[in-house]
Formats: sequence, structure tokens, C-alpha cells
Amino acid sequence: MALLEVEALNVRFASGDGPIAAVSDVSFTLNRGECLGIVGESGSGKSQTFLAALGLTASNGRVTGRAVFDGQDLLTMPAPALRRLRGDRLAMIFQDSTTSLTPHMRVGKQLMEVLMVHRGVSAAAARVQVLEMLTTVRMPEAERRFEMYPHEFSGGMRQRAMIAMGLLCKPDVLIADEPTTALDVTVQAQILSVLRSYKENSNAALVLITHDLGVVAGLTDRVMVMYGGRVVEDASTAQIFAAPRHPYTAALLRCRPSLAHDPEQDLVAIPGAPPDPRRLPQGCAFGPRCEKAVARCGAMPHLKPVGPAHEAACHLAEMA
Amino acid sequence: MATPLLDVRDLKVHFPVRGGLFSRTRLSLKAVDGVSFQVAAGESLGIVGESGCGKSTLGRAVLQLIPATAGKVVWLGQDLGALDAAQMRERRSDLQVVFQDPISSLNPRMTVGDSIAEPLATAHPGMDRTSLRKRVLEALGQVGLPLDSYARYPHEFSGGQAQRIAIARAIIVQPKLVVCDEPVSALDVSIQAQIVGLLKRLQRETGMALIFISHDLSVVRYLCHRVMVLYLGRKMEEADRDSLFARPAHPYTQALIAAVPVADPVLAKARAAEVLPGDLPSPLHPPSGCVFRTRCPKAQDLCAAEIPAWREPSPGRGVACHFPDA
Amino acid sequence: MTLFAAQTAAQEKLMGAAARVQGRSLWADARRRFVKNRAAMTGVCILGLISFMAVIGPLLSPYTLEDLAWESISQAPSWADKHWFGTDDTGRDLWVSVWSGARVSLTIGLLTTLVSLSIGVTYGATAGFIGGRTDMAMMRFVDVLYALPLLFFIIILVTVFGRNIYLVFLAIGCVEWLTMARIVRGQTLAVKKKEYVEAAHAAGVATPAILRRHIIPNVIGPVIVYVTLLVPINILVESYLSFLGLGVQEPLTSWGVLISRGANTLETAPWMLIIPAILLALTMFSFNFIGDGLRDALDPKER
Amino acid sequence: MTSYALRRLLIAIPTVFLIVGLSFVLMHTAPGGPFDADAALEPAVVANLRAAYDLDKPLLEQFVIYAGRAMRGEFGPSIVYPDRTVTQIIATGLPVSLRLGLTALTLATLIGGTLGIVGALKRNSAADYAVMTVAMTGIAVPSFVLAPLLTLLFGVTLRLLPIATLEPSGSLARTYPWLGPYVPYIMPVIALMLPQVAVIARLSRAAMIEVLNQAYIRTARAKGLTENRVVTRHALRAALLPVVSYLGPAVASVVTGAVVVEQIFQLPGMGRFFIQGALNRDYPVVLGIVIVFAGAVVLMNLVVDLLYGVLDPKVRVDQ
Amino acid sequence: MIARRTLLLAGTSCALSFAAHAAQAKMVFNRGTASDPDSLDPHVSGGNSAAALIYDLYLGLMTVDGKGEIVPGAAESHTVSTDGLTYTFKLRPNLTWSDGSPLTAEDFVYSARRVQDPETLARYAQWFWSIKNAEAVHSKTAAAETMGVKAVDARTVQFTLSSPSPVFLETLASFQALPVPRKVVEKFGRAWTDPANIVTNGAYTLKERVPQTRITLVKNPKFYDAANVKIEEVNYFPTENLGTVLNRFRAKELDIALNFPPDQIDFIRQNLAKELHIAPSLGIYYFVINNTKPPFTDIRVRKALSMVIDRDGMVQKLFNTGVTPAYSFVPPAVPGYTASKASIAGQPQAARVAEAKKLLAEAGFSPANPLKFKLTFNTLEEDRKMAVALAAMWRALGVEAELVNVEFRDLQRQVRTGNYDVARYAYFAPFADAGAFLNLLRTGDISNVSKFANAEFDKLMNEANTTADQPKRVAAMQAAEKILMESYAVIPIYHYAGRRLVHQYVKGWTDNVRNVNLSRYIAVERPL
Repeated sequence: MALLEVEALNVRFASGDGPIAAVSDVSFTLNRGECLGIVGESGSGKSQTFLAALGLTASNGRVTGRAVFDGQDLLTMPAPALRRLRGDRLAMIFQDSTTSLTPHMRVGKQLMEVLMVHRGVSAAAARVQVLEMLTTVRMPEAERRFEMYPHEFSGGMRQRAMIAMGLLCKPDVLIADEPTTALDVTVQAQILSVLRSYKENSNAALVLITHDLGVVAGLTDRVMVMYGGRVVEDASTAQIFAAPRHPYTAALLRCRPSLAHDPEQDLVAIPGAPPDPRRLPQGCAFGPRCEKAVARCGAMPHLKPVGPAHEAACHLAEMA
Repeated sequence: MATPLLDVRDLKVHFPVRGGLFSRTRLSLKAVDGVSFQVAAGESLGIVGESGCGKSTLGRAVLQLIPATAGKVVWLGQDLGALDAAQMRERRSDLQVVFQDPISSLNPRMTVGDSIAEPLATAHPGMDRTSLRKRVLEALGQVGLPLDSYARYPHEFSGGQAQRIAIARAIIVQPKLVVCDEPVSALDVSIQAQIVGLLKRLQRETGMALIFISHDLSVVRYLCHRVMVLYLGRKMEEADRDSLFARPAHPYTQALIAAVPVADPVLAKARAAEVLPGDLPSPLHPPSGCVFRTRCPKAQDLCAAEIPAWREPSPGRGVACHFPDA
Repeated sequence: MTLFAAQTAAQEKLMGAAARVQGRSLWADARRRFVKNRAAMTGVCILGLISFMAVIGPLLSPYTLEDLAWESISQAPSWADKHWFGTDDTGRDLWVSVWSGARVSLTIGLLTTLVSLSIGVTYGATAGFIGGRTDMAMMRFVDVLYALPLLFFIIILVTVFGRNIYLVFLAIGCVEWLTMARIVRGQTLAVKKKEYVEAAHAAGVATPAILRRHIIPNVIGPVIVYVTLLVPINILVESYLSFLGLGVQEPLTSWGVLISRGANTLETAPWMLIIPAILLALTMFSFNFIGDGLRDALDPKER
Repeated sequence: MTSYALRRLLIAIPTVFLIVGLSFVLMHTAPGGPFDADAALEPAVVANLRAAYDLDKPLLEQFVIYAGRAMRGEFGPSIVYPDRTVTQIIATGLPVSLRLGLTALTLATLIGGTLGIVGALKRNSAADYAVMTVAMTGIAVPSFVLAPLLTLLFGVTLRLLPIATLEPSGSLARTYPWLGPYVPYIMPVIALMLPQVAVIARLSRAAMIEVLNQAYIRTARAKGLTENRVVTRHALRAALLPVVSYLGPAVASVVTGAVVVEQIFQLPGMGRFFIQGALNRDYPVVLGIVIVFAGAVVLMNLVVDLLYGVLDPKVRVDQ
Repeated sequence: MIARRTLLLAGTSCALSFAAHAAQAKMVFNRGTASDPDSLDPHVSGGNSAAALIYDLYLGLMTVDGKGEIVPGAAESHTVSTDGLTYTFKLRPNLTWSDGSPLTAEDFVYSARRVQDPETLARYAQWFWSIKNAEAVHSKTAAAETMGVKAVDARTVQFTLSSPSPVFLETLASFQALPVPRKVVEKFGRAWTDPANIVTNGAYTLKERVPQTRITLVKNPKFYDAANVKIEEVNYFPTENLGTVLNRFRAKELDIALNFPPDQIDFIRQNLAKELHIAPSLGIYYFVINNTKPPFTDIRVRKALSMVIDRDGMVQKLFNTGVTPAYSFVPPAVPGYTASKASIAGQPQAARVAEAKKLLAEAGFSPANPLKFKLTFNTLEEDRKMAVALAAMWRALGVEAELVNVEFRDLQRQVRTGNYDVARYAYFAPFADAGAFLNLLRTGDISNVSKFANAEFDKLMNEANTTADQPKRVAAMQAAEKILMESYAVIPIYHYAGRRLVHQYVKGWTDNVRNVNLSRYIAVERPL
């Protein structure tokens, strides 16, 4: 049975300029031991999908659909029950750890809090476990860092503290939202290696949200590509890299600088800018930027199987 | 190399930091500590290093936006540090800059057209409005923005578009050198490619020289002819692109190359092990000897005792390491 | 040649197209949001009405500020004899007094704010922009003045220079600029660090132009908000002074004067307190609503 | 921290000195002297009086004499109340003012803070609008309007509270004698505190709304903390920062407000002595009170800064 | 404090019978007073609100009885020599201070000398300069012992004057003539008036002094007439704000209030009619004119300004608090003197306006060349009202009076330095004597701020001041006043009336021109 099953999830926000369709009709399943990559540009709805599942949507947002975790629908369960799951069996860690940690609390205390709330352990016991976890995520000088404030940390250390916070209760699902954005490549490599070792040493499901396909390559089993609030392609990591079926995925792959390509050759950039969620184009949201767009793209393409365990939402993607 | 466009000689930028409250001891944060390099006309130099290594400070010091503590910045044979404010203002149109955060680098209360026009109007105070406007529209075209951007305001643009505007503002005065300080690291990967491509094209078309500051070697590789690696305010290695990526001599350069994510699941998993451990040490208390030794897999006693000398094993290539590869 | 001409023509056309585009500036956005704010717009209307009445109100009445009518002392408001707001204890028409008082109170509020605005903005922007030791020294001076209780300062100034309305402006303005200077300085420091200012530096833009084009327009938002909050504060300070007998003097009157006089006759002639007090409160409300509205409108986060 | 406080205190000394100097000059340039109010006195008598208080000496000399004495803690006798020294006057006035001011400020912070936070948590609800209306009223109704209304209601009509001075009269004090020492402060504290409640409520509401939008609040919620804990542990401290930094200026405005309130309720506090001193040209009293006022404001600003450091670790490091 | 609270508790307890209550409770009198007394040292104090308190604490040779008449106090009798230069007082037997030490003639000699000692800083030393050598002693040109005061024996005090002084007994009844205890004064210096140190000889002695709040006096058992003193404790509550005074009176926090907001008079007449006491007093409300400054050198201008004022109308409508319109300088309340009124008194208002217009025209003023000057007044509601009313009446003449509102000290300073045109002024005489008023306008007098100078007036006043012959003196003063009034040197507006609120349970309160009501004559029968 799937650990987390999301069905027809929609997230809408009210705004001064009319409703914003942040997430539209997103469905997927997540299994134990699986690592799922969610890839898309800013504003593609990848973070909102999971915030909605965890009941963390901002107050002006409205969520519909189903998100069944371990047999219970997260969207309809009472708030206290959902709260007890959060941080315990469902953990989410955020990008931009500069602002994601409470500035006036010592980092150690913020971590201990998780254990004390969910496990009811004593402060002393929590401290031991937190220190252990900090060592696990390769926090240098964990003892000393424990007593420090977030602003005294480097970006990499903050992100490691964040990950440690997410892992403390050994969650069934760990959602890492852009954990390496705004970090140096060296630190990014460190963080990814921490996540990798967690994945290898546990039976949990891991969700990695990123805009960089390069990040998901070494870590995920499956990749879901989102665009304009919708899933446009869903396939195994190997499939995505080897034979992307959606033009957007293909373009993302081509535009990613890498050490393998010929540097004299220009990168093939995706023209234009990501769509404004307030004014999504008719039909395929990628249409206006798609080099292959045809008249049919004016109608909304739906996610359909294009190969074994491979789905894409493109009129041009045919069953392989 | 003939007379270089830019010749930076032993540049040092130190920031005083108050020690204790009553103590008179003043620590000095050595953001840039004795860096020399040259940039030739039309050349593109990449400066690479982790955040905190002093690469942005170096860029700003070259542009005379912050004063150098020691050393010289020689522009076309003229020491910029010796110029007074008015003389420096005259040189400014030769040297332009593009910053990391595209949103904060545009004045939210000025139209895009006015923002782009400002350097030009400053350089040519006598220029009439129509010609100014014409030049701005040309620049907009060059960076691939619709001409109706002219009368719009920055908040109506996405990050990538804003960065194009910033680039348009930099190139409108036809500078000889543009310093790009991490121009793509705040952008989505899909947009990064656009900007990198744009810079590359502009450089080809206009023949301007570029200093491209980045922490990501994979981006630098697409754009730069030569690469300089900085660590804690010191130069670790400098080489032309091909030889640097083919045979990195410094362990730090090797680590940086290894850290670049690979968009290939098989390869990525294979390289997962080689991760540079730890963080950059505090620049207030840099390690003795070789500043990189605390994270270096090859560190020996010598590294702690002696600062490695800058050596140039082959022309156009230099390294500061006691035990360089190759 | 023809190619060049064609190019020029094409460009002209494009320029024409570009010129027709009307970008939405942050100001325009703010205006749009502000107009949508019902409370703020109500405030604008009430304030507009009060200001309007301050100008024409006294002219509508058959009485003048100087008319004493011993036969109609402390009369309740009445439509018949055109004492719409009643009369005071010297038989003067309260309608005329109240609107004349509005003139003085509003003028004091605005002018003092103008004084503190000009001093505060200049001072704060200078300190923030120069920074370093100059900033330290200038802010230390502000701290010194902060330790001087406002009322004390005004009392002494009033006793030294005699009492007149201009002095009241000056005295209040001289003290109220401190907060303004702090706000402007903080804001300037924040804006100064913005990369567009550095970019302007790099482009060789001279310091005055940077201040004019980049710093001041971006500092001005919170300043405007503070101004809308400062005006009612200053009106209130004046009324406190008038209450202590240190405010404006005859034949001028202000709401503060009227209220402090009315407070004594609460039981015998309540209208003498209630009418000016309500107008004062309405003005306060209006300014505060406008201030809130402006803050919401100017804050890009609310977008 | 200690050395920071010490350094700030050292800076405070010249600050206070400067203020006293300024006040001294201003005070003495004010027209009229301390003996101008009496029925006309014989010139010989006036000369006698002036000499007794050193007023016949050049201003600079007077200041040197005064400063010298003040450094030793002697503020001299009051001119208008010759039975008392300035020190005695401050000793009687300061406790009253402190009690009044501190109670008003503490209550204003507590009430205003609570109202603001409730408003922010229940944003746009009826409770929020109620809170904001109360706050607005507090800003719009000056204390000299509020004070007579309170007096008329609780003092004259209901006879619940004493109208003026520190006597424990009124039925409340008779019914509950233990309230005796407090009843005289009830109305003045309300009148003094209301505007501050209003400002603090608005400040804390805005700050709380801002804080609740911060990313770390989302983190705290994602951790599965109860809403209560999210608010008290993660949001509250940051939301209090603007309130704390307002407390510095608030002290100055409470001092100013106290002058009016003490006048209305005839409380024998520093503000009343001050106004009378200024009007009577009682130079030593005025200067003595200025020293205390300035000292209090400087001290309070220091306390606020230190408190700020406690609440915001970033500031602590910068200090 | 505790005792007081128990009293209040007892007061509310209805279970107690009246008799039981009367037996248990102390009789307490709560007096309102205008401001905190400056000093309890009778020689140092400036008077005003301190005077009542000081009268309760000390007993002079002469004192004031329940009706405000001057009667012997510590002295049981006195004799005056025929030339009016020697006053001899015989003290009552067995007088003591509150600490039990005997009160002798030496104490009065010491006190009289102390007032003249410049170190004492007595404000009104000049009141006693009719005593031989007093002025010289004050200016330190003569030794204190040369002053015309001596103790003939332990019970006999003798004063020698340099010239006859018709008001000498009055001055001896003033608070500045009260005795102070030498030992205590010399021992404690300035602090001698502290409750812990103070020693008095009056009906009461000081118990507690809370600045700006309350001064509590308790009955002095050593007082010679203690048996007739009913009130055991007197509280003085200084209250400056008149609105607050009224409120406190209404809440019965005060048993008597010495003032109230004048604009509340109608309310009080309606609601507190039986508590309202209005009595003529020794004060005049007037405007001073700068007689030496053109155009006020022209009597026509001064007369026009004065005569056009509708005093009767104003007093009826605007200031209906019991004050009386003034056409003379000396108030009618002064006993034994009938004031000389100005000739404009009794003329119909319309005629006065017409004549004033004519006078101004004659003086060269016209609508094209209006008379312009500054009308200076100080920051008090009543004065503002008056200034507004005056300006309005003058406007009817085409006179443009610019209202200048200054603070009281500033007004005094401006007026005393002659830096004014027309200014609000008031005078309360320390003695019930016409001379106290008229002397203000002698050439060169420090109080003559109008700079009125008239040789005939001066001559008449000099005569009045040095004669012991009362009818002759009154005639001289009336003649002088006539000159003053017809010169229009000042503009009298109204004669003050004391406006007081006295609860009906306060017994023995009599209104008197001196405004002195000693607590020793009063009883408080507070209802249950």
C-alpha cells in the first residue's frame, strides 16, 4: 500500500488580482523507501503541493482533493491529529534556512523541541539525541553549535540543522523543499550526501523538491516534473534523464550546464519566463515557451501513460 | 600578453573589526589578501570560490566601490586608486557591474528605461532625450526584452528578466569590462542558461571583457576563457579553462569540480563519495600556512608551517600548493 | 541610406509603441490599493469635509469670532437663532469658534509636521548616507535630545520667547523631528545597502543625484506613513499645551483651547466639550486610518 | 553586556550634563524671576533674596557653582518652598511619579501587548475590530478629556474613587481598606496609560502579523508544535521587539503625559513640581527635576537596549 | 492615616448611634486651600494660601476673631501713647509654647528683629518699617538692638515708632508679625518647620506635611484657650485646579472650598445654593494704563477707554459671581471709608459711549487713524474672558486692541518694567484699610506701575499716612481718591468678592472681608 497517496489536489489562493491557481489536479503516490524528486521552476506549485498536504497552506488558500497518508486523509482529519503527525511521521524541511529557523532561539533548543513535543522525552534525553543527530548530519563541533543561534551558523550548517530537525523523529516521509538552493556547490554536495545516507539507512520515503535536475540525478528513484501548477511528467529518474517525453523536461535537461558538454557549444535555454500563476495561458501552460507547440496545445493536455511507469501531459507525447 | 586592460597587483582588502568593547586590539578581516591577476581586452575571467572567499569583495575593489588596503588596480596603465572622485567618475563608463540579486539591483521606483539610461546619461550629460531613448531601446533589444519594457517598472518583471535589465544597464555605455558578481546563482536553472547565453553572446558581439564571479564551476566553464580559484581571500589556482578542467592542480579546485552536480543518474551515484568536508574557516582567524589545509585531503605538516608560494609550472597557469597535482 | 532610413522609421515606430505603454509604478500600485481601502477612504472624506468646513464654516454663520452676545451666554445648540453648535460662556458662537479652531489645529498639525519633516529627513538622510563616525555622532545628539522631555522644552521655549502660534509650530517641530530622523536614517541605511545604489555608484552617478533619484524616493514611503501619524500627534500636543495654558492665544482659538475650556463646563454646557472633542477624535481617527491605509498600500508585501 | 552597559552609562553622564546646561541657560533667559509673582517687594528685599540664591552673580558663575554642588549631590534649597530642599522635593515627588509612570507603562505594555496579539491572531474577526477600535479611541481621546469624564463618573457621581491627591477616600477604599494606597492611582493610571495602550496594541498587532508570516513560523508548525507553543515560543519574542524599542520613547511620553495627568488629579508627582517650578521660576527645582528626568530617560533607553539584546540575539552580538 | 481610615469606616457605619459616634470620633475639619503653602515659617512665607494655616499654628499679639475683627491675641491689652508713637502690650499670663516652655515678651522682640534680619529673607519686612530703625536694621546700617522694640518685662512688649502709623495694629495682626520659637529656629535652621521639630503657640500644632497633598494640624493642648477649640484635627488640602476643587467639595472630600470655577456659578446657584457663600473682599480687579506712553498721556484717551466699559452689564452677565462693578479704587468692603467714585458712575451706557467717541475724536483718532494698542493679560480663563469682552467693547469705538496673552510672571515683569500699553492687574490688600489701596499710586511707589504722578495726590496721601487722627485721614484719602478717579490713571473694573463653598454641617463659619476663618472658632457637625 502506498504510504502517501495524493489525489486530485487543488490549491487556490485569493488575491487582490483574482484567484491564483497554485496547484491544479495533482495526483501521485509515494511508497516506503522511495525517493521522489519534484522538479519545476519557481511558482510551479511544487512546494504548495506538500504544504497543502501538511495543512500548512497560508490562510488565504483553499485546498481540495485527497491526501491519504497511512489510510487517513490528511485534508479532512482534525487539526490536532494532523499536528501530531507533522514533524513526527511527516517531516518537512524548508529552503532558505536563514529565515526558516527561529532567530531568537538556540538551535539546539529548536531541535529538542521536536522530540519533547512528539516523544515526550526529558530535556536531557532530547539533548543527547539531538547531538547524535547533529553528528549524523555531519555538523562540525556539534556540542558548541548546539548552544548557538541560527545567525551564527553558515548557510550549510543551518541547512544541516534543518535536516537534523526533520530526521529527529525518524519520519516516514521526509519532504526536503529546495534544501540546496542558495548554497555553494560544495555545500550542496555535502547536503545531498547527508540526504543520501539517510535514504540508504532508513525505510522512509524521501521527497526532494528542487528546480535543478542536476540535484535529483544522484538521489531520486522517480521524478515528477511540474509546470504551471500541474504535473507534466512523471517517470523513473533513469527514464527522465534518458528519454524525457515532455518538451519542458527535455528543455530543462538541455539547459542545465554540466561539465560533460562542450563549453564552446551554447546552452539551449528555455525562452521566456515561467508563467504567472494569476494569468495562466489557455491550454498547455508551457505552450507559449514550447518550440514544438502546435494548435492542439491550446487545449489542456492531461497526464497519460507514455511508457512503462512513465506518464506525460503533452499532446505530442505518444505511447512509446 | 600585451598591455592588459586590467592589471591587479597584490590587491589587499582588509576590514577592521572591533575586538572587545574596551579593548584597543583591532582584528582585521582579510577579505582579499594579496591577489594579482590581469584581464586582457575581450577576455573573460572566471573567479570561483565558496561564499566568503572574498570574490565579491575583490570584484568591488576592482571597481573602486570599496577602497583597497594595499596593492594597485591598474586600468589601461593608470592606477585607479590614485584618481580623485571626479576622475574616477569619468572612468566609470568603461567599467560596469551586474549584481547577484536582480530584484534589489533595480530601483523599484524608476522605470526600466530610466534605470537603463542612467549610466549613459551620467557618462554623457549632454545627450538629448531622443538619442538616449533610442540607445535604451537598442539595449533592450540586445538583451532580448520587449521594447515596451521601457515604461514599465521592475516589479512587473521576473528575476531572469530583471537580470536582463541589469545587463542592459551595464552594456549601454559600451564598457570595456563588465564585472558580473554571481549573476545567475539566484535564478532558476532554466533561466540561468538564458543569462549565461546572453552574456556569452554579448561578449562575442561587443568584444567587452568579463569578470565572472561564481561558485559554480559548471557555469564558469561555459563562459570564461580563464579561471581563477580563490579561497579565503587568497589565489589558489589560475589557468585557462581547458587545462584547469582537464588537470586541476590544486586540491581545492579538484574538490570544486567534484562538487558540480551531474545530470546523469549513473554518473552522479558513482561520484557521490568525493565530498569536500567542513566549512570555510573564519577569515578573522585564518589557518596558518596554507589556508586550505584544514579541509585538504593531502595536508601535511609543511602545509601548516609555510604559506605555499605561487608557482607557475607552465605559462598562463599558476598554483599555490605545496603538493600540486601534475 | 534607404536601409538606414527604414531602420530609423522602424525604430521610430517601436519607440512610439514603447511610449504608449503605461507601466504600473509602485506609486500607481499603491494608489490603487489605497483607493480600495474603505477605512482609509472614509478617513480622507471626513478629513476633506473637516478641512472644507474649516475654510468655509465660519463664513456660513451670521456671527463672527469676535461677537460677544451677553444675552446668549452658554446656550445649547439651536437651529432657530443660528447658533448651530450653541454658544460659549462669553456668548460667542461655537460654530464659528469650532471651525476657526479647526483652521488653527489643522494648520498647526501640518506646519509642525512640515518642520519636523524637513529637519528630520535632512538630518536622518545625511547621517544614514554618510554613515560611520558622522552617523554615530549625529545619532548620539539625537539621543541627547530624546532625553529632554518635550513639554519641558516647549514650556521653556514659550517662556523665553513669549507665546505665539509660530513658536508653537517651531517648538513642537523642533522636538518631533527626532523620531523622523531615526526612521529616515534607518531606512537610508537599508536602502544604501541595496545593489541598485551600488550600481549607480558604479555607473559614476554623483552623490546628490544618487540621493535624489535612488535614496529619497525609496525612503519616502515610511516617511509618508509616519507623517500621517505625526499630524494628529502634533494636533494633540498643541491641545495639551493649550490645556496647560501654553498654546495659542486670543483671538485665535484651537480645538485644544475649546476642549480644555469645555472640560470645565461638562455638566452645565456639555456641547462645549462634546463638539470639539468629537471633531478632534474624528480627525485623529481619519489620520490614523489614512496612515494605516498608506502603510498597507506602500508595503510591497501586501501586494 | 556589562561593559556595554558601563560604556553607555559613561556616555550618559555628558548627555545629562549637556541637558542640564541647556536647561540652565534657557531657564535663566526666561523672562521674570522667582520673586516677580509676589506683591511688589521693596528693592532692598528683592536684592536680599537674589543675593541669598546667588542670582546676583553672572550666569556662568552661577552655573559653575550649581554644577559643582550638583556633582556632590546637593541641589540646594527650593526658592519658592524655602522650607524644603530640592532633594526633599524629588524624594517626595519621585516615588509618586515612579509609581504612576511605571504602573501605567507596565499595564499599557501588558494590556496593549495582549490586545495587539489577540487582534493579530484573530485577524479581521470581530474581536480584532473591537481591539482596534479601543486602540483608536485611546489615541483619539486626550487625557485631559478623559480625566474630567472619569472624575465626574467615579468621583462625583458614584463616589467610588478619590478625586484628587493621595487620600484613600471614596467608597471603594472604604469597602476594601487594603486598597487604600492604590485607589488614588486608579484614575490617573487609566488616563495616563490609555494612549500608550493604543500605541502598543497597534504596534504589537502589526508586528505579530508580520512575524506570523515569517518562514520560521511555518517551520515551527511543520514541526508539529501546538499553535499555542508556536505563538508563545516562536512568534512572541520577535513580535515584542517593536514594542520594546517603543518603550524608550514611551518613557519620555509618559513623563510628558504625567505632567498633565498629575496636574489634573493633583498628584504630588515630579511633573506637577516641574510645571510649578517652571512657572514659578524655581530654578533649582526645575534643574533638579530635569536631571532626574533626563537620567530616567537615559537609563530607560539603556534598559530598553539591553532588553532588546536579550530578545534579539543578533543585536547582542553586534553590541 | 490609619486613624483617619477608621474614622471613615466608622462614618459609614449606620449601626452606631449618634451619641456613640460623637463620643468616639474626633472632630476633623477638611479645608481646601489654593496651593501648597510655600513655607510654614510666618516670616518667610509669602502669605496667600499659607496664611490661613499659619494663623492656625501661631498666635500674635493681635489676632482676628470669628467675625474677622482685629482683637487682642497673645496680648490681653495694649496702650498707645498720645503721640501715637509708643505701643505697649501686656501678655496674657502663663502663655506657653506647644512644647511647654514659657512664651515671654522676649519671644516677640526676637521675632520682630528676625523679620528685619536680611538673612531671614522676609518678604514683607517693609510692613514694619514704621517701627523706629527697622528699615536701617533691614539694610544692615544699624544693629538689631537699636530697633524700636523691647521687652519691658516678661509680660510686656513695647514698640516705638518713628512716625504715627494708623495701620500698625493691623500689621501686628498679620501673619508676618507672629512669634517664632527662638530655640527651635536656631537649633534646626531652615528645617525648623518640619513636623518633627516645629513648636507653635497657636490653637494647633503641625502633625504631618505631605507636599502638594495634605497638611495635618492637631489641637495644641497647651493653647491658652484650648478649652474652646472644638476641632481636634485640621487637614489642609492644596488643590490648584478649580474644577477639581469643586469636584472634591461635591464629593465631600473637602468641607470648605475657597474658590471654584467662575463659569460654574449657575450650576452652583442651582445645586449648591445653601453651600455658596459670597462675601465682599479687599480686592480690586483693574487694568493699568501706561500713563507715560503716548497716546495714554492724553487723559481723553484714558477716559474714553475707561468710560465705555459697561461694568454693570459685564458683572451681571459675564462675571455674575458676586463681584461688584468698580467706579472707585477702594472697595466698598473697607470699613470706615466711603470711596470717591468717578463721575462716570451712574451715567447711562449710551451716553458714555457717545462721549467716549467724542473724546477719542478730539484726541485725533478716527476710523482712518484708529487707536491701536496691546492689551496684555495672563493665562487665566477669567482674564481671557475679560480681555475678550473689553476688546469687543473698545472695538465699538473703533479701537483696535491686540490681545496679548502672557504668563503671569511675564505680565508682572512687563508691567513692572513699563513695557506695556494696557494690562490686566489685580490687588488684594493685606490690611482692611483704604490707604493700602491708594498708596499704590503714589509717585515712585514700587507698585505704581501706571506711573501715575500727581503732586496733590501724593501730598494728600502723605498726610493720611502720618496722622493718627482718623476723620482727618479719611477725608484726605477721599480727596486723593477723587483726584485719582478723575485722572483715569487706571481702569477699575470690579471689586472682588470671595466665593466660597461651605458645607452646611460646618458651624461657626462667618464670611468676612479679611477672608480669615481660624479653625479654632469652627465646629464640624458632620452628618452620619
